[in-house]
Amino acid sequence: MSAATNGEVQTVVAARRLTGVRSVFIGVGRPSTAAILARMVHNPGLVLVYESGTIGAKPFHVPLSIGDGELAETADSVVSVPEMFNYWIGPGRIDVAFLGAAQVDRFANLNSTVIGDYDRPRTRLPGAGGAPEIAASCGEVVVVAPHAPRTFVERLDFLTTVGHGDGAGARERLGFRGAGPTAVITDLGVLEPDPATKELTLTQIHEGVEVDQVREATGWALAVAPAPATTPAPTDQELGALRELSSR
Amino acid sequence: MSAATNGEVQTVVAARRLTGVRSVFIGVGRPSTAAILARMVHNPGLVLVYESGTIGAKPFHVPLSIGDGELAETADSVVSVPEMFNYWIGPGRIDVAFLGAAQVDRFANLNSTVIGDYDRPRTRLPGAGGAPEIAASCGEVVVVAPHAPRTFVERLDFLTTVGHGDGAGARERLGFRGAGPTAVITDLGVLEPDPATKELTLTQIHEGVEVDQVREATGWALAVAPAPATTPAPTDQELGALRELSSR
Amino acid sequence: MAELLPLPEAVAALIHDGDAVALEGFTHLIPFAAGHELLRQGRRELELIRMTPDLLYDQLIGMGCARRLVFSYGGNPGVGSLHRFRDAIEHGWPRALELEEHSHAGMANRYAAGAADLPFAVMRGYAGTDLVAHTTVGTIACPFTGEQLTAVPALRPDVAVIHAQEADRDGNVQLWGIPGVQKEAVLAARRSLVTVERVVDALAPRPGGVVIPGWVIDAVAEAPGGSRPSYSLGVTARDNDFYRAWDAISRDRDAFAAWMDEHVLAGTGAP
Amino acid sequence: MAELLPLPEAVAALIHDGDAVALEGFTHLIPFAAGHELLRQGRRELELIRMTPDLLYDQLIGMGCARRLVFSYGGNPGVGSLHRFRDAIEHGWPRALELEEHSHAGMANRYAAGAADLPFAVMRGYAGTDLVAHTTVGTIACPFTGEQLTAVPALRPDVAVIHAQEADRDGNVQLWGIPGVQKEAVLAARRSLVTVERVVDALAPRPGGVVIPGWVIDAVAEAPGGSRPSYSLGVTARDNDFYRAWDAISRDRDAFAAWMDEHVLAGTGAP
Repeated sequence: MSAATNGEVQTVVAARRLTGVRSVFIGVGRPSTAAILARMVHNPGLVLVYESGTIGAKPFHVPLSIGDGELAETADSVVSVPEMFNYWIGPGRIDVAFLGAAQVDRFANLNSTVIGDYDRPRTRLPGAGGAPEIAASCGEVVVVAPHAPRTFVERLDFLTTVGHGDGAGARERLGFRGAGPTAVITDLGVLEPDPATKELTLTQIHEGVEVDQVREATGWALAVAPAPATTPAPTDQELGALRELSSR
Repeated sequence: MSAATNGEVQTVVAARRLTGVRSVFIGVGRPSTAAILARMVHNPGLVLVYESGTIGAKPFHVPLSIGDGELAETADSVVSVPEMFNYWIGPGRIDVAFLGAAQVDRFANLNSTVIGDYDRPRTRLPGAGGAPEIAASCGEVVVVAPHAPRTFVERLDFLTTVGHGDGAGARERLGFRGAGPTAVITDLGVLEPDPATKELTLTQIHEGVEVDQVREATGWALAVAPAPATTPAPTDQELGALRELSSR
Repeated sequence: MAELLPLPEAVAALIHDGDAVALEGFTHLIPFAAGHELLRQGRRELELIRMTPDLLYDQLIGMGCARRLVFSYGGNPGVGSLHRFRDAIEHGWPRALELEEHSHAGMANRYAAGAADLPFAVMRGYAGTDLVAHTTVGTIACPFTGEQLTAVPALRPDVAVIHAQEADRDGNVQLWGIPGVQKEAVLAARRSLVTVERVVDALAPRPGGVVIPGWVIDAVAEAPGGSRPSYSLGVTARDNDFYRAWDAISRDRDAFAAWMDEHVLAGTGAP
Repeated sequence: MAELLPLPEAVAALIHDGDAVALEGFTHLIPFAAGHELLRQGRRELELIRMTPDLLYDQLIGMGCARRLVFSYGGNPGVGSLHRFRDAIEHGWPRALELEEHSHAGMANRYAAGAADLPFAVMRGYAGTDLVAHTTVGTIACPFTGEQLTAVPALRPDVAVIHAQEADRDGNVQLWGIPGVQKEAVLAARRSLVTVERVVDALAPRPGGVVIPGWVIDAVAEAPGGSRPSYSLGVTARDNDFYRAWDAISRDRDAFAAWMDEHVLAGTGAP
């Protein structure tokens, strides 16, 4: 088997994070791939929840949209969007939520609204979707994003979704239920909030990646753990399953 | 065919009231019989709505409870109780509601909670059920009750459901959507609110009933229209259908 | 994750003396078997929550296990009074019963707020009635229009108990027919028990089917006929004759006690 | 009571210039045929409301019929940007577009409040985000606990348009699969139009079926394939290739205009 790409490693690390977890909230793209991979390899009983209202979906293919027919046809239960947000997400019934973003700051706050000024944006992004309430209420949040200076920024152009706000204590002051972001998984490594300050800290780097390379890809002076772990390489089983899934 | 009893006349008058109406909200007992009779004789397309969540039920038998299986099996749509009250009753989507009560006052306010003091009742009645919000929001309310001094009282022991409150303007002050009680149909006749004062006025008496008999059965000095109409006798079709329905 | 347990074990594990317990089911799917098991285990000092107390709560109240009742309609539908409920309120027999009384719309919204983990729900209701002075409601102004509306506090029972037609071996539950407030009750409660007519290998999707995933339920117990004399659409029929017969059985304290001894406490599980 | 009408007549009767129009459908059952008919009839100055603008609103915005957009997520799911939506916001092409932007939870609750005819809904959300300063939300205190919560104003569109699998001849509608906010949109709107894959003699109850009675709908129009390139579960499949192809078609103003001319304005009704 050819060596894993950094993107494949990112997906496998995200999937591993779902070991032992009961339920995961996912959007499309890499998070969806990771969650389906987790059901194949790490956690066959994992409950996949999409904001389209499908609870316990068991897709065979990676869906293009969060509302593909296969999700509804294989779900344990399909509920309306108001019910999804009011009865399932709001009360914190979902253990882990995977979120992406165009910009991430040092406290894992997210921007998916605009680049530039809100009223005259340089780039108009899709907007909030379900992210603000998902991030506030799910048990924990795992951010999955490509590691680049334009993504990992000193200052968000727009705060769409609160991660850890301005640091320790911010979520509690806002009355949020969930623990917030516990990891940011990139194609270079894994950042985790410092237990005391909640500032993102590089705790793990993927094989072949240098710490300096991660610093350069980050738009602020990145905190680095004394001895960042090296991501265990994807196993043949993981990589085989991922590639098989991607080929379906 | 033997002559109609006063109770049968009461049912037929209630059923006639549903001619040309789109939807009716009903509980069990005589109102349910009247609504099913209306579907048989006066208004085949009438939509029956029960608070159990059955919308467009088409019962063949008079149901004992508002949740009999036949109601669910024949309904166009079956919804949860929160949806019934929030999406269907509250917004005033139902044209007419039939309500009963243990006590009715001169402004068609209703008591179905207690006889005597609330904390030490002489008779504990079932309570509000859906009545307060049904009476506030449905297009209009038709009260169906047996005519007796203990039912038609000067003063309610407990105001469970607002009819016309303390008279003209009361419903508007409370912000209610529906027109409120437009008729009280008893086994002796029909009372309707005076257009100006909203005080119940005897406007119709059943065949063979004397005005004085209605006065005696009413616990307050009953207003009587200058020339109360006489209820047109049930037709053979109406009476035949009612008796056939009751025998099912 | 729902554990499949025998009913006595499930009741023993989940329902304790003094709990606020909601046994729900709106005419349909009333969990009689679970309520009877609770009686046989001698649970006391319960706060009983239910929109429509029905015969099941008449029995629990008559047996003296309730300290408090939260409800919106306490009648024998289509028949008349609940005599044990009346006797408790009118004469304090076999013990005094504290009441918290709402309208159906209020109770439904209270459950919905509980299921959403919000502290209250907004509705139009209660206005102008004597209920306002005798229950827990508030007023709230719309921040956009200024309109005054009614607020009702969320219901968060310690335990919700419902009955459904079927569960699979993972404890996923499916009910169909009149759904009432059962889903809301389970989601609003801290713990939950679902009794089912049957356990099947896989739930076949049904018209009108409401599926509650096993991972939000604590225990599932097989209890065939467990909703009788209420019914489970498609499995059992409502025993309207028994609802009528209950009027005479329950009217007299001794007749009631004898009936409960013979039919419930003796453990047959029949209504 | 729903009238069964040809789609052009239904659109002409129900949707007027300047209306606030919600064409809903959450990925599934998006009413493309109705939206295209609206374009062919040259409707202007619309306030377009929709949780997920998707390709349909990209087309309507790109054709310049929208004055204002109320939404919560404007992307091509799994593909990327909505280029016409971006061009309107970033460059005012073909005209400036006023925005009112919410979260999904906010929009869903706004529709639910509209369906309940309440002026607002209570939720937890928006707190701490920059959205608060750029949209219409309020705060509200729980009258029982004092907790601060978020209030969102009800949505009451002039017209809601949805697509469903089937209707009967009385205009009763049944949809199944992902139900989204379609029922809420119809109940919240002053007027409503439902396009359906087929009209049948009688609706057969389906697992997951959501039935909307004809008497709360104004018009039903038969439009087979009317949700393509979105889909109608069990009838048509989502055209994921077209969603991918749209990225190139829509990236360029002229290519977009040519495509719309050929495929929509020419009246074929194909996506």
